[in-house]
Amino acid sequence: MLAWAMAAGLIKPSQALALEWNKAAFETKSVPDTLKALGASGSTESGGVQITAPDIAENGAVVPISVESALAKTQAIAILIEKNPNTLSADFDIPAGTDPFISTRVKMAETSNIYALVLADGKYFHAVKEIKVTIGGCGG
Amino acid sequence: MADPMRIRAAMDRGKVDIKVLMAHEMETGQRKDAQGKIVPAHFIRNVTVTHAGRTVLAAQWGTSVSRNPFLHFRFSGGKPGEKVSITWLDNKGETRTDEATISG
Amino acid sequence: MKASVRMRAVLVSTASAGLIAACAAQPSDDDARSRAEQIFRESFTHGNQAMLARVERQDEVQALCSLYRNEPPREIAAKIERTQAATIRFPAQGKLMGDWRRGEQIAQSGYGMRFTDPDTKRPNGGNCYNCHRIAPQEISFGTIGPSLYGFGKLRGSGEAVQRYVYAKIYDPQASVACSNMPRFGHNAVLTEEQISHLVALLLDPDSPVNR
Amino acid sequence: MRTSGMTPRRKALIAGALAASLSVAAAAQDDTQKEIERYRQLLAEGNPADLWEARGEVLWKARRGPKNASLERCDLGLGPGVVKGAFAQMPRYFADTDRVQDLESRIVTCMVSVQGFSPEEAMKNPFSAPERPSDMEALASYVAGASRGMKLAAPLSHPKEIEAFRIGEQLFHRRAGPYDFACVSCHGENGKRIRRQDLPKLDDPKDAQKIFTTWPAYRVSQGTVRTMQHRLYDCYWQMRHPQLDYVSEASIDLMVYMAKYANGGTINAPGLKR
Repeated sequence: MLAWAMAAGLIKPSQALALEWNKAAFETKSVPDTLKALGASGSTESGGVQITAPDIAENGAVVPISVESALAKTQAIAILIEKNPNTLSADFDIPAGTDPFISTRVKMAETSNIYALVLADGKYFHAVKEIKVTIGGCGG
Repeated sequence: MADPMRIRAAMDRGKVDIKVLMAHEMETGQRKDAQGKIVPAHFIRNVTVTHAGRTVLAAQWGTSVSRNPFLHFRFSGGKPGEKVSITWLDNKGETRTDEATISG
Repeated sequence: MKASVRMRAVLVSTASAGLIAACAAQPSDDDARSRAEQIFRESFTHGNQAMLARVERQDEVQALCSLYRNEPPREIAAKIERTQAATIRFPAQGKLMGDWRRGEQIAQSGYGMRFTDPDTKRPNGGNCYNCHRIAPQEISFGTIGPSLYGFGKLRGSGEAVQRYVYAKIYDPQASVACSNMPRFGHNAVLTEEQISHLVALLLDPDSPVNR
Repeated sequence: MRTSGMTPRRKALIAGALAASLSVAAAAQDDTQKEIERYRQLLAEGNPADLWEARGEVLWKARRGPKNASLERCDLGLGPGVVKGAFAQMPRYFADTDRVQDLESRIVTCMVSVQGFSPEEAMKNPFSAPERPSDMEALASYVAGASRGMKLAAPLSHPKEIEAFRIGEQLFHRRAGPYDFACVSCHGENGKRIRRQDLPKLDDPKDAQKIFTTWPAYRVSQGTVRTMQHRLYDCYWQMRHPQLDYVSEASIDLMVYMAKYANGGTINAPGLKR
């Protein structure tokens, strides 16, 4: 999460021109480890973060997820999937002028909690939602 | 070479509404092929969207973004007729850039 | 020329969906049926010989149910039920109720007998959830067959019920000719032991179906 | 148990006899269905099949094969070069091949006659695998998409079309294999499901018009577009039959059978499915 790293003073803005990929964060295997890798361990649950997703996914290969933040000065949004082999799925820098809203689709290995993590005005907030993944079609 | 993206850029209540589909396998590195061999991970790591020389969205992705990724977001400050440019870069260094014109 | 006119006439008369079943067994369909058999053979040419032979040659029950569109006349239905009932083999040890936990695994599994299923060591599944609601925890279930939730709670688990359930899974056409349900025992999809585990899934008081 | 045939009074009696726990379970069922519907609605805002359609258009117009020709001279039934609306009148009889053809078999014919491919080359890779994209999936998406919004009007007047329908009808009801399945085993009643998957009653215009008109479709479970040929191949796979030969006569006859009931439905292909 680029904006977060900058907020934490880890890299200078000039370095951010090159495309960064936070290998350490994407290799984490639990929610606490991901939060730690993103410098977001102190994140608090907030009603200002809203997840829009179905309670039940007909197929785990494509699960539609939208995250919207009502928090002022939202700088970044990340999506974490607790029970996936790697927890962190995606993170988005939200520059000023871009709505604090993102909609995408993720893979879920099994029924799991998903976390939407938001960096707003230098602080971390999150929301949680469980999504059930069903066995589809004729099954294996 | 990778197939072009499908980009829909349209004005919606004064903002630019972007929907994009990208043709990419998004291999997790955990799937086995018919011979039982692990298929190496192959996935988009970075997506950058620019408008008028300004980055309006920058994303980092892992392997769990769905195959043929879909992305939807909105930004302010664009007008019909202007261009939006989207670039993705994957873990093998392959990259693709496509442009779309903002429609009314 | 004459033939095509007749075909057209048949088509018009069957245009109403309700009439199709009624017309099914009429001799005018004989030519289409024998042509269809030929086309079928010409359209499945890949795969191993045993698999090809098995679908090319319908057994008597399959042929009759196809002919009558699953609604055989009373006397033919009775004959199917009689001959099928005679084929049911109950477990040699006499134990009709197995382990419901293994039954649940069999009910969930759709593995086996597809042309991509080469692993002969892995047991075939029963595909039960594809068509039936069974344990309430599984929300992904089909509705082609009736709900089996609470099956044992409503009927008990005595030997008569055990025999009924075992027979129903072994060969559903022993009680309902041309039932949609596969003849799992008769067609050697499931073993006698596997069927006994499914009996337990439906009847065992400890099974989630009855709790 | 045939609940569908019950009178309202019998239904009410049975409903009244149900334990409270069962009605709670029924309410949970409604919620499940509602959430599955929501899942499908959320997906509908972006169909990856658009990518196949775009690739198909490029392929259609590209000079390829031993004759270095594009498919733009292909006759899909409305004359050489006419793509728009052609899919809405398929399957149909073609005089040049003297047979009834579906979309894919006709594309194969054009790849052979117009572009000079051998039939084997033209039919080499109809069903993609990851890292092995299929041109046919793209071409079929493009041609089908060019009939979007039109009403399906597959002809059923040539003697060979009528014969195909009659054979398709027989095949639809033909039970075989270790599961005793025919097409009608899963597609003979309204309102049924396999797991959570709704099943169309394919000889009922109400269902057929909605479903037949949405293939080819992007299947989220497979991460690719699948064609109607693949749909039938996949059905027979589940039916424990051997591989249905690609563009075989049985596959086309079954499509003619289904198309009769689907006629009048609005084409919305390529679709988006589980």
